[in-house]
Amino acid sequence: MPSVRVLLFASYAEALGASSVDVELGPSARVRDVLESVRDRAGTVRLPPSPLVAVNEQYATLDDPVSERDEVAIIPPVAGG
Amino acid sequence: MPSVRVLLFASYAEALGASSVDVELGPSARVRDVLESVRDRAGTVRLPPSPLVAVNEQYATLDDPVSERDEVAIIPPVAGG
Amino acid sequence: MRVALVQAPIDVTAMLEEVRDRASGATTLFLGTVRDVNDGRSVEGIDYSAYEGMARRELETIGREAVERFGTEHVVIVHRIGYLALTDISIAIVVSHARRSPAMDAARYVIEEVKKRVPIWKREHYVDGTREWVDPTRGHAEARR
Amino acid sequence: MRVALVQAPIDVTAMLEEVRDRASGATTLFLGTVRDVNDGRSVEGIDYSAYEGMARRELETIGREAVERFGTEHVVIVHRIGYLALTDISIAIVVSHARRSPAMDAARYVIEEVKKRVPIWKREHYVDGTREWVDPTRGHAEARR
Repeated sequence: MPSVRVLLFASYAEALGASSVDVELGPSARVRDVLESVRDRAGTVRLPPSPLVAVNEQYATLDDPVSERDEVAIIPPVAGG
Repeated sequence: MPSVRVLLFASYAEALGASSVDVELGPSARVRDVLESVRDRAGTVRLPPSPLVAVNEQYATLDDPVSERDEVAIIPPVAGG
Repeated sequence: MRVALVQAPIDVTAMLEEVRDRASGATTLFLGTVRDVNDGRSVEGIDYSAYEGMARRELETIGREAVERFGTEHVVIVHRIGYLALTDISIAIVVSHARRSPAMDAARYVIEEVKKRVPIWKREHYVDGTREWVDPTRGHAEARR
Repeated sequence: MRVALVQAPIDVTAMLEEVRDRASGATTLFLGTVRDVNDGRSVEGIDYSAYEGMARRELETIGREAVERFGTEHVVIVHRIGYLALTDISIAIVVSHARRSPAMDAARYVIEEVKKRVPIWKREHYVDGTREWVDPTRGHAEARR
């Protein structure tokens, strides 16, 4: 089964104990499916209901498609500046 | 007769050909009287109808009193910054 | 227009020099600096981290937006990451423009957008030895788990 | 809070250092610089003059107003007079504050008030050899008489 790497940062990386996780991709996978898989993986650790997600370094919506070659990232609330 | 020194700057100093003029003060002289005297002195050179005036380094109104020890200045349109 | 994500201290003087131009009548600089108190807690320093590739890309986008909206090429944005001590500069934004109003508006636009969109995070280190990730969406620091 | 009227070039780096403070999260700098075109005419330089005593006094007043309105002591305003060449800095305003919004508002307040109230004048020197006093109330340069 194809998989995709999901990058984690800051509080999310700390909460999940990893800076990335690989999740399997079903057919026609979308961002929401990837998020669901990360949630399952993370067990008791909770991500917010709708975290920001980026695909290939650009903000994405839950309905955007995800394929094997994409770089997915879950973006904690930003605090730059 | 008591007199007061009136400072001129920038375009006004250039127009009147002097950086100050001394004008005589009548009894209970006010800013408007001083301006009138400067206008008479200046002959053909025109000051605007109501130039900004400062007395002792603070903006004044036409009705403010002027005495011998005051420093009066006629302030051309400012262009600092 | 130039953006950068750096580890070393930001050279503000060089940035001002970079936007110096005979056609500019106004230059604005905005600096974000590490301050000693946040949410009533004594801060010792802040550890900034980023999703670097995306952060650069977002900074680029914001910089280009500022160029278009305010009509000047002279926009430079530099964000520092890593551990910063009190008074250290975390971000420097410099803009020069023929006129002052768009120069000031552009710098403000950039800092507001950076705070909304650029994937950079900070973990505050407190004087009492604890650390917390800052979550501006909650209006206060997110408890460390 | 400090204001100054100077003949020598303005040391911006020193001014930024002057407002550096552990309690400040934001620093803003505004620079006015001599540009090469005004009202469509090619400018070679600007001769700034002032009613010096009153100019200092008005700068002081504006500085104190900014301190009170925006809630920071860290306001420094320096205006240069004399002959300035292209890209030279005529005014530098620096403010630091705990928060960014008042830091930016304060710098803007100061420059707007300076332009309205401080008795400083400029005579533009044009590339064609002529010179004119600038009268902002007329929206264009006042003809030299």
